[in-house]
Amino acid sequence: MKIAVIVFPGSNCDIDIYEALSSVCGADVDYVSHKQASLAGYDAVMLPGGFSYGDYLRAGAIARFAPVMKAVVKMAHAGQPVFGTCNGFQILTEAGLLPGGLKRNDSQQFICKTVPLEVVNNQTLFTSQYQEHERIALPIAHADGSYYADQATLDELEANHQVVFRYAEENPNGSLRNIAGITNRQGNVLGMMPHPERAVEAILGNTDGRRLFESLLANGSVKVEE
Amino acid sequence: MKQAMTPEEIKEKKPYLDWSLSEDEYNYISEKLLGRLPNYTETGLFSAMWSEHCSYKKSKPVLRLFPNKNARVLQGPGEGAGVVDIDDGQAVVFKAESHNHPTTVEPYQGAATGIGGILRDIFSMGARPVASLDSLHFGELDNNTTRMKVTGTVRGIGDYGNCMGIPTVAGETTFDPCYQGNVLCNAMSVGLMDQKDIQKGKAAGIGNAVMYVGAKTGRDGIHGATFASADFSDENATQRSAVQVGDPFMEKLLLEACLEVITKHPDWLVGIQDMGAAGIVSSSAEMASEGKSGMELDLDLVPQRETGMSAYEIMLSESQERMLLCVNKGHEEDVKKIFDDYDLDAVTIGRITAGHQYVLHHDGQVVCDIPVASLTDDVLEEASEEKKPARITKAEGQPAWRPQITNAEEALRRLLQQSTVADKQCLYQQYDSQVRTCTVVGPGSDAGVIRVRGTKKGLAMTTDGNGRFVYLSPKVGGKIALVEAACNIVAAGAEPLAITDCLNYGDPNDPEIFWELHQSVQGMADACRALDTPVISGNVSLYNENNGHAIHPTPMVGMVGLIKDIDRVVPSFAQHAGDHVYLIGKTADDFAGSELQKMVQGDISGALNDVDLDRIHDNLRHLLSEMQAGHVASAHDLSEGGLGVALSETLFKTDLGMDLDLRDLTAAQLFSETPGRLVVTVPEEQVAVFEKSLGDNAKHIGTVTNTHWLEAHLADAEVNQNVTELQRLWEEALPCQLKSKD
Amino acid sequence: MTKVRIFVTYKPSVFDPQGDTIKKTIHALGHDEVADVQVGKFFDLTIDAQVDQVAKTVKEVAEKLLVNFNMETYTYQVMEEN
Amino acid sequence: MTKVRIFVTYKPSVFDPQGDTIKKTIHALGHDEVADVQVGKFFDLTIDAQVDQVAKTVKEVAEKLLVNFNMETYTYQVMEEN
Ligand SMILES: Nc1ncnc2c1ncn2[C@@H]1O[C@H](COP(=O)(O)OP(=O)(O)O)[C@@H](O)[C@H]1O
Ligand SMILES: [Mg+2]
Repeated sequence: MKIAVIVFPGSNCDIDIYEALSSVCGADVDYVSHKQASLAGYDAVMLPGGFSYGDYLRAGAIARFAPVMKAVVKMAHAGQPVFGTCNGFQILTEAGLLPGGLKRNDSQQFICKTVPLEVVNNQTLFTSQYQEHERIALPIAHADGSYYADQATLDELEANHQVVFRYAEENPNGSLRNIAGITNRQGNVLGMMPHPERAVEAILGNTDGRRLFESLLANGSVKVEE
Repeated sequence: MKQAMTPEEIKEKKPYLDWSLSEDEYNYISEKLLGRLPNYTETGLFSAMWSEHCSYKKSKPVLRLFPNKNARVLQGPGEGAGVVDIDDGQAVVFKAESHNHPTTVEPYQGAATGIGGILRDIFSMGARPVASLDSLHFGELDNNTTRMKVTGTVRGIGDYGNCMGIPTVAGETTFDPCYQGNVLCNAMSVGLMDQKDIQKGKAAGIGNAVMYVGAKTGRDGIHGATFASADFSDENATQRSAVQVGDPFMEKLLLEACLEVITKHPDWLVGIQDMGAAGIVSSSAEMASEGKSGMELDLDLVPQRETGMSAYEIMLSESQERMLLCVNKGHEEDVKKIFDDYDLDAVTIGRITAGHQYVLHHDGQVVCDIPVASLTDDVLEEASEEKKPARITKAEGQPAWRPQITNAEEALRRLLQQSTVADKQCLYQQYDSQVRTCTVVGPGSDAGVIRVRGTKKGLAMTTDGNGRFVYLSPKVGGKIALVEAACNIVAAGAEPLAITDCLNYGDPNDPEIFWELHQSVQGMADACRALDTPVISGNVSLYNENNGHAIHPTPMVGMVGLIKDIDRVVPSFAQHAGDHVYLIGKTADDFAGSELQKMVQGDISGALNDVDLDRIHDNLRHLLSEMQAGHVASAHDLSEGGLGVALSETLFKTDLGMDLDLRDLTAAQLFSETPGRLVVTVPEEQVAVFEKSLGDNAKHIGTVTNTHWLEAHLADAEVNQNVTELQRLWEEALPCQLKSKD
Repeated sequence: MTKVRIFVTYKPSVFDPQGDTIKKTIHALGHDEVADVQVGKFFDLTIDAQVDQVAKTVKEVAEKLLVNFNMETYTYQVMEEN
Repeated sequence: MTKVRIFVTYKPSVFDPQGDTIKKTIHALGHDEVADVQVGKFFDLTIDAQVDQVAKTVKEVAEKLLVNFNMETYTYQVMEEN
């Protein structure tokens, strides 16, 4: 399985996700520039965290126009795995690949800490190695992570099991229905605010994120049935 | 700016006095250096370059006291940042910088651009910044002005550093009335590099290009450099509008582009320097001086954001996110291509010339033609008057203050809620401390620790400074600053390597303040020698005053240590019930300047006892080797609030407790702040070898329990406190004090 | 050249914590007469076109870029023309 | 009740990196006719007072809270009254 990590101007967790996949999980990974128009040859694509275009205007709003995004959309529609964390999640919603959007945190502050999460859906490409309802803890680091969608969309997300991670115990940013991560309807596009790539090595004090990447690698580009 | 005056008008009307150039200096420049009257632009350039901020004309004699070499130092003071060998062909690069005046005026942008500036210093050396630290000192949290300054400053540091993707892994935050009108915001950054990539701020080679890269020039911070050297007063308030705005997104691109040129195309580059204070003039003149070259620049080529800028404004603008490169002739287009790729300006604005003249063209005219050295090397050093303050002589003759503690438990509970002691999580959680996934220990311990990817090594880092101690006894206070930093580094299991510093003082023209500067630097220098931690970089910030009230003299020490085996990092929290608790270092009656004194008396007074540097160094060495051998489970150094606070902190965030026999200490001594002490916990199996190595420098004081109670038996009191409750007081204090009350 | 001002706000159904915080702070300052606060952004665009042609530019720029229709909405106003 | 809109913008000489980046993006989208972009914030205050009394409230709230005079400046406009 060959994986692309997209580098936008202002991405800064690109190295983190690259290393998590490559040195920790032994995957075949490349950095791919935002200017590249094609993702031919890649089986999966990662949109990293950071501040693409400085988060000027809105987080993710400008990155969605990068040349590479057409190829990302194409892969998403083809059912190949597309993953975005933090700024990557914001870009996926701005690009319309995931419903809803991310607002400024209720506290109006950037917040960096490790929070408890519930794995709500372990039937996805990205979560098959977790238990259903398993409690894990992952770091968050964002100022714009408050998930918003209208009631109908929220109901639909729940009905289709598209809510994959929920904040457990405390809601750090004001997300509706404690949503921390969702997939698209087909289940091949996952966006989440927490950073699994920061939790893959014991030396950094947390390995709860590792199974996300291992799930992806184990499932390859197997399509999850709708 | 006013309409340019003729040289004769300048001589007559002396506008340079407002720009902080003295009449003697002006005369020396006209008569000795130029042999003619300087024109308007030249006068402006001299004013900026001869300011304390750029020239260190007052502080230089004092800075010479610092040792700055040892076997590991590859680059000492003088470049963008210092460089230290960490083996395997790698090096660590670090420096600290103050942004006190800009932060006082406009906390958010001041702090943000402070981070931006220090990061440029690191990558201009060819290193990738891997961690930042911040040392903040505010007025008391009893008024909304301080609250807004804290909020703005922390947000500024966070927004810039987070966007850049550089983790902020440690720092310090203190509160004292002396900083009410003049906040201190010192930022430190640490970078990693291969030794082969080390760059210099140097311009040489006749015909080589001087290239300007990065953001466009506007009228930001004009006179910032000279402004930083002039005392604040509230009447000045309206003049302070040339706020420099940070653009971290631009800086992220600049960082990547510069590192690409440096690491991939070393043959293109002669030198590189960031544009900091006094913008283009200081970077270009310093580079030319370093290369012993002449330089000619055409200011019309400088990318500009505003129209109608004068030569003076272009040269002195402090617009952020700009760098100056000296590029081998023929490679200008190559360099430009790389910067184009990042959507950044890269423009050749001049050339290296034969001879030693610094020549500027603007609007078809030569606006400056002076020897390079006259701006950089010929600055008149100033001998300053010194006088020992009467308050110190008086304090030395008086008996020391002895606290009467009738309720030790209450004293401990109150101390944990003092803003300087209380938990800082509500501040540092606004910083991304984990990006780059190398942070092994983030904020909330003694030192921040990052791993060096691809090796077994780690780096520990800390910033420490305590203005109260330095104010009471400058020389001893200077020593304590080093001792505290070293204890924090060793507590993580790291070997102290070297330091950077920010020297924050009041107006040096006041002989008492200069005496404080001199004495405290002497104390720091003595401690640097004793601990073998040379000074490899630093920064001086003088004139920290508001309406004539100086801050406490506050030298900040930024120390970096090396961890040979990252798996042997020692946490600052107790690990297992049954481990033995030791106190390293002897406790004396050290209450002058303590948190306890401030809390009880409302103010500080007295004289400090001297510290035995060799003894402390010896203790730290032995402790470190025990830690490296894996014999120590946790270590935490003692600072504000002494042993009582340190013991509590060792138990916070665990579910453990301690049962301690402290019968040779009084209740008051539980809060004494004798420097150079640590609390360590040692597993039962290691006790014998640990005790043998530390001898009577480590005193067994009890054991770790699994009750989550802190129980201590003192000579004249009992402490029996639920740790959950103590932790709650400690955690809730700062968020509560930060809430607006009026 | 035509100057237009595009106003972007959250849709009424979207909770805006910032407006809320500001209202509370205003009350703390003693201005209880302020009954409600809404916060928005605006973009002043200088467009090299006649006023009758700017509508298309505004619509495209706003709807593609400036506004996130999941939670935001916009209005605009021509400010000056010459 | 009077409704006022307070506009806060950077002072003219202050560098606005956001406006710059947005302009570049608009050009990349093909709208070269957009010659300049300036970004600002606005606050809609509903004030329980007659229109002739709101000036004082606006001045105090803006100057104490909403505007950072180091870099920003403001204007306001009465939107409606009833
Ligand atoms: N402004 C800040 N930025 C980052 N970390 C901070 C800041 N202020 C305090 N901290 C962290 O809080 C903890 C306590 O700080 P401090 O009391 O100064 O430690 P010490 O007394 O051991 O030097 C440390 O881990 C420090 O890194
Ligand atoms: Mg400490």
